[in-house]
Amino acid sequence: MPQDLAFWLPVVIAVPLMAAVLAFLLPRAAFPISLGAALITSGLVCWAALAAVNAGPATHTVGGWSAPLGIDLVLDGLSGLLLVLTAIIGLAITVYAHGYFQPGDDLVKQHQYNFFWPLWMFLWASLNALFLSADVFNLYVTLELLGFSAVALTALAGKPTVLKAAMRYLMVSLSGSLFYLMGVVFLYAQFGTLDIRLLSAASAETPTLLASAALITTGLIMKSALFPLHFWLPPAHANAAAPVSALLSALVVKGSLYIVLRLWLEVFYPLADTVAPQVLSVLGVGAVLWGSLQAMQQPRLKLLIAYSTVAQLGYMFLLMPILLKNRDDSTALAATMSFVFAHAVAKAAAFLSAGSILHALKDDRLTALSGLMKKMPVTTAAFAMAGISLIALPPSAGFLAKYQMLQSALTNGYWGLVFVVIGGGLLAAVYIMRVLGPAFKKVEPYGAESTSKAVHVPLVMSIPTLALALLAIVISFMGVYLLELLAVGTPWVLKGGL
Amino acid sequence: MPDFYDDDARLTRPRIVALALSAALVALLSLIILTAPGDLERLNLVARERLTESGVANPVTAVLLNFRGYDTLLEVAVLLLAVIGIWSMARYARVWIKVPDTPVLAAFVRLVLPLMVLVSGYLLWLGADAPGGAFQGGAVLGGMGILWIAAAVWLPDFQFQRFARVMLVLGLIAFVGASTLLLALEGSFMEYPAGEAKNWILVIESAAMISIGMTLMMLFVGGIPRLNEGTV
Amino acid sequence: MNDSAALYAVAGVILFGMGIYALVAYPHLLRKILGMNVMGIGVFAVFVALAYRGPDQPPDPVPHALVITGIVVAVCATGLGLTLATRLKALTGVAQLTPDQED
Amino acid sequence: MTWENSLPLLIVLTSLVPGVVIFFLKESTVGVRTTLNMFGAVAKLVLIAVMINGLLNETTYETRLPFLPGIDFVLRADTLSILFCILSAVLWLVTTIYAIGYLEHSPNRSRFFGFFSLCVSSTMGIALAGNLMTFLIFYELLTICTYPLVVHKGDEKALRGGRTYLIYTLVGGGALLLAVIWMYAIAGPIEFRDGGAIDAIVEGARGPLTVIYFLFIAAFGVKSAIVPLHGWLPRAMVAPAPVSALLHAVAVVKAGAFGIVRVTYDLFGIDVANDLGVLTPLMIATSLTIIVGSVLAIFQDDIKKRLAYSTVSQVSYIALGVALFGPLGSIGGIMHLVHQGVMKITLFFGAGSFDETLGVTKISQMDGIGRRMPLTMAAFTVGALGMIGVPPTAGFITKWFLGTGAIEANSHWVIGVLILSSLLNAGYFLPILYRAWFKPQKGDWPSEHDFGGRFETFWMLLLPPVVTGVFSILLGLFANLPVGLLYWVRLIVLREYEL
Repeated sequence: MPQDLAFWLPVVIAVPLMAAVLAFLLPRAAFPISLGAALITSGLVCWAALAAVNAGPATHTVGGWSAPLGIDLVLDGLSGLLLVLTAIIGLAITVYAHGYFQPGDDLVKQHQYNFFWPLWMFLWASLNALFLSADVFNLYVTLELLGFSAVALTALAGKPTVLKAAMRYLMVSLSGSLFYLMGVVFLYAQFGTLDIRLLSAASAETPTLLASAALITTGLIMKSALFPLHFWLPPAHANAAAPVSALLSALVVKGSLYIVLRLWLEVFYPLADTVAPQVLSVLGVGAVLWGSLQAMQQPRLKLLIAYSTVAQLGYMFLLMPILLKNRDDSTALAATMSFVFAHAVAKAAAFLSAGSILHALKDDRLTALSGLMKKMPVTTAAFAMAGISLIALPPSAGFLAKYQMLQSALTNGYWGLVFVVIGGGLLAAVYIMRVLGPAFKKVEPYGAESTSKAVHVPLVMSIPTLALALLAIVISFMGVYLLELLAVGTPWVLKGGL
Repeated sequence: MPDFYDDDARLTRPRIVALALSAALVALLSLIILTAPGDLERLNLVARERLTESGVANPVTAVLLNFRGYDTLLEVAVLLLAVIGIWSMARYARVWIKVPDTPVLAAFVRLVLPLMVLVSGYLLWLGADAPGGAFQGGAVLGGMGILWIAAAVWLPDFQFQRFARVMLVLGLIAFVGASTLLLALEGSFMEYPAGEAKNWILVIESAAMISIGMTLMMLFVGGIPRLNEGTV
Repeated sequence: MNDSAALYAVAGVILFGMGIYALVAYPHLLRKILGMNVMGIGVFAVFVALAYRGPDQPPDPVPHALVITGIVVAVCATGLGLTLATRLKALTGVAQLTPDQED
Repeated sequence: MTWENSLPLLIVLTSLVPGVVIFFLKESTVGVRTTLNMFGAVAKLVLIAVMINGLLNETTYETRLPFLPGIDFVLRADTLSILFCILSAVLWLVTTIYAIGYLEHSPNRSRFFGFFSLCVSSTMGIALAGNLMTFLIFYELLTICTYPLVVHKGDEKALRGGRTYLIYTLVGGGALLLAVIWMYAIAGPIEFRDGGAIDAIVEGARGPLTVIYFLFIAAFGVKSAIVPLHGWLPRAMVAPAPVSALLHAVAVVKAGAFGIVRVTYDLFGIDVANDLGVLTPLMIATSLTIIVGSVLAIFQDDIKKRLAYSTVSQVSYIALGVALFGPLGSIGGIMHLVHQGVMKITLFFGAGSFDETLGVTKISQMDGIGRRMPLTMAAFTVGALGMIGVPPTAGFITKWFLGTGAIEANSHWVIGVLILSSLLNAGYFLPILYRAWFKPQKGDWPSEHDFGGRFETFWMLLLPPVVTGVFSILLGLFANLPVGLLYWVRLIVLREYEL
């Protein structure tokens, strides 16, 4: 068996893809198939990441046709980190969903259970394909795969609200993709190639590059729900089934975010001195403030978490000016990617706990959550740990990330961002405490209906939730390893991630 | 959907703003696209230079199935995903038909169907050398299915969906299976052995064509076909 | 850019803009979906225009192949969108994105 | 990892692991829980004893793990950290016994003791933190773990108190975060060092360093309740008595004070701090706090509230000692870190026992309580006299050193502050003692609880205050033992002043 890292890159895509096909073909075996694929993919991805740390980045030439004619798959630190993130969260959600969608005798639930697996495996495959692709048009196709599976998964819950949300999501996703594609067309018009590394080598500040950057960035921040284009996100993320919400918030929005980062680092860097990165940063500030303020007013837990996603997405754009100013210095990128990692883990844990709460109480209004600590201690603890990471209190993944962000902002003299990051943490504390404060309320023996009839949360749900929540804490002591992985060959042109 | 016609087209203030913004965008993009270099060779030359290595004579097919075959693999995945997505949303798709008043349509369809199968096969074969290929052939197949349903010659029922599932996944299985096999054989995903590309492409294309045809038909049905069982 | 190609490219950009307008301005989902189709066609038109190499040369095959891919994706998107719209219409009675009520 | 390298981590883990395990125990498994707690506490004390012995032989105990590039996670034992460790460990042991008695039959005990242990772990981490990052991690962890304890009763009032507590401490935490990051940005990856760590960069960064110092003081000022940042403390009194005891004597308030000591001596260095001119403002702020806290205490009828304001005032002695630039003042301040802990915990134990046994929560209800609960009241009296600074209690030693320190530092007005504060202390403590011992009982006790047995109250409620009361006297009587507290604190101060 070849030990060559590059050899295995397409397998990471093919395994979940084949699992999707088989899960569709054989609905009765869908879960074992998906679980098997999840285990194989996760194992392979983690091995690949370790191998990349030791042996450097890897390139797989699909079809034997190297760029510019063919399409290459490239594994470097940036893509490796996101692949690992997807693997961790993917595995947890695979297990959780088996419990959450457990159909019993209900035909509608059976239908949801059957279709969740192929759609989820498609989504995983498309994420892996997206992170590995080195071709701007191929990225478009992966974006569409990602968008379609995400929309279908959102709609799976079936209620009118969620269908509306899914429709809105579909339209944003599609028009975002078309903006992106138009940008790709402009790139091809100017540089005559679709390969990111060749584009990078040829890139120069021309009107076409500017137009392309504007189109692509607009399209992608629509998909990533950066303020003020976030309007579609809260209803979709809040109304979808909990495992789906977790996927959407933790992973799907990161797909388009990844492309923004990748393309700005590799292709649009001649525009670093224009106002564009500053604009993204300012929008990020807007997202942090607006999202947090909205989260403080939501009546339902899942809506609150969804608005928290809006806020947290803002942080991922805050450092854009610093990140592009000096591409050699990777501290801003490290901070941003640490944040992406931290947010994904914590947000997945938060949504999964919300799912467990909804599952047990049939109600996720905040008013129904008093005394939760007593009723569902494990789930509350998981949510609390996720919340600590979202607030970015140490020791947590969120703290690790925000610390790096602050350091980056401060050493580069962006004092405004320093206050936004610290203030944003305090705002997050306010909305997280809206949940955790009442959770400690004493439960009256014969009191409130909703909390007195909690049902048992099955272990298949509570274990993955708790595992992710614990991870959100433990990652704070794994920072060096994450950064070691990230340092592998990003950006490609400068650090030779060829 | 009669309410479709109820949309009034009056220019309200938000619409004027939207119109102005779209127009501005159009103007800007038009100006900029005109600055793009006209004489740039882009990938044109490279693609044509290496056409002989691709195993087919039609450059578009060479790009689609060989040079950038991976794009096409993902695209076949998109097709399957679309059907799965639609089926997941619409548990019961009552196939909507209005039985035509005259027998002429049905008779015509019966007549034309075998011809369409033939045409799709021809298009597939043609793809190697001239415009044509799996998508074109698949489109004809899909059209055939749609005609079939529209003329009420035959309607898909619940039993049909089992058959449909197999047909739907055929293309992707062939594509991924062949690519993975080639990975094991040649060391690179979807790398055809020298000189044998054409055969591999033909096999993959045939499977893909069937799946594309079935996909288009299922897109038309708009849900899991379940005759006389519940409503949409 | 070559003159006749430029004509198609600008036409494509105009279609793109028209699609955006329709998507934003009209509440009915069918119009929105059609708007997105028009947007897509605009993008494809620009792309195909790029492939034109003048009267003496055969066109660049790469954009052609990519546009085929793009069209297939657009068809799938339309299918998904229409199904969603139909479901919404069946459940709520209107094929529009009315504001949410708590349900 | 060698034994020396893992010891500091083990000290943290001896309470962290039992804490985590306790969360998963059923309410009814009292035996297992108590065993775990006791085992952890004793193991911790043994480990600390080993470390003291090693430190006297110049052994280095340091756990170092990579955290971020350039910044490690460092736990290191030095003379100052050991002082705080031993205080926390001993008082944890006593408080655990007290808490078991206090909370008998009340709900959510697993949760309570779990967080209780985590609190102590955080305090240990704060004590042993070898650099700012590690300090910050444990400092915030302490905030998180104390919240559930503050709101333990779970009623509206407790939740409100908890909310206030969180708002204050999280904002303070934000200030600390800013200070830490700014410091790292200016000074690079520095670690705590005897005598200060930033000598090299002082010139050229005086402005920012001054601002950073005040940020640190503001951040620590929240937890150590320096006026006007003390607002949370009285409101957090809704917590059960053992929690208040721990909060005031060991964990939260003391962590803030310890932070001031640590940052002034081992980060800035006392000479640099003096050079920057930041000590005088600190001296003024702490003096003000001492007076204001005492004045406010006089007006409280609620026993725990009066004790709370007394804490506001007393904890500032520590920072005052630091601010007095001179070895004697420093000795006074650092010693008070221990003295205040032992004396204040005695007072809170007493207050808790009065409440639990007789339902007495107000000073006006205390008439004649000395006859009903003589041992508890005796301990309470020792604590109160200590606070006033009556010899031979521990409090007298503190005030003696602070006073001589003030003379040494030529800040004679501080002596005035000390005298005034002692008078005020007497003003709010002596009436309590008078009522308790000399006034006859007024009618029935609000809600008397019969624990049976031979003692005036449940033995687990009685033993802890008696023990800490005895400690308060012993610390005063035997301050000058060969390896006693004074010896140790002198060792610290000699190193800090590089004498």
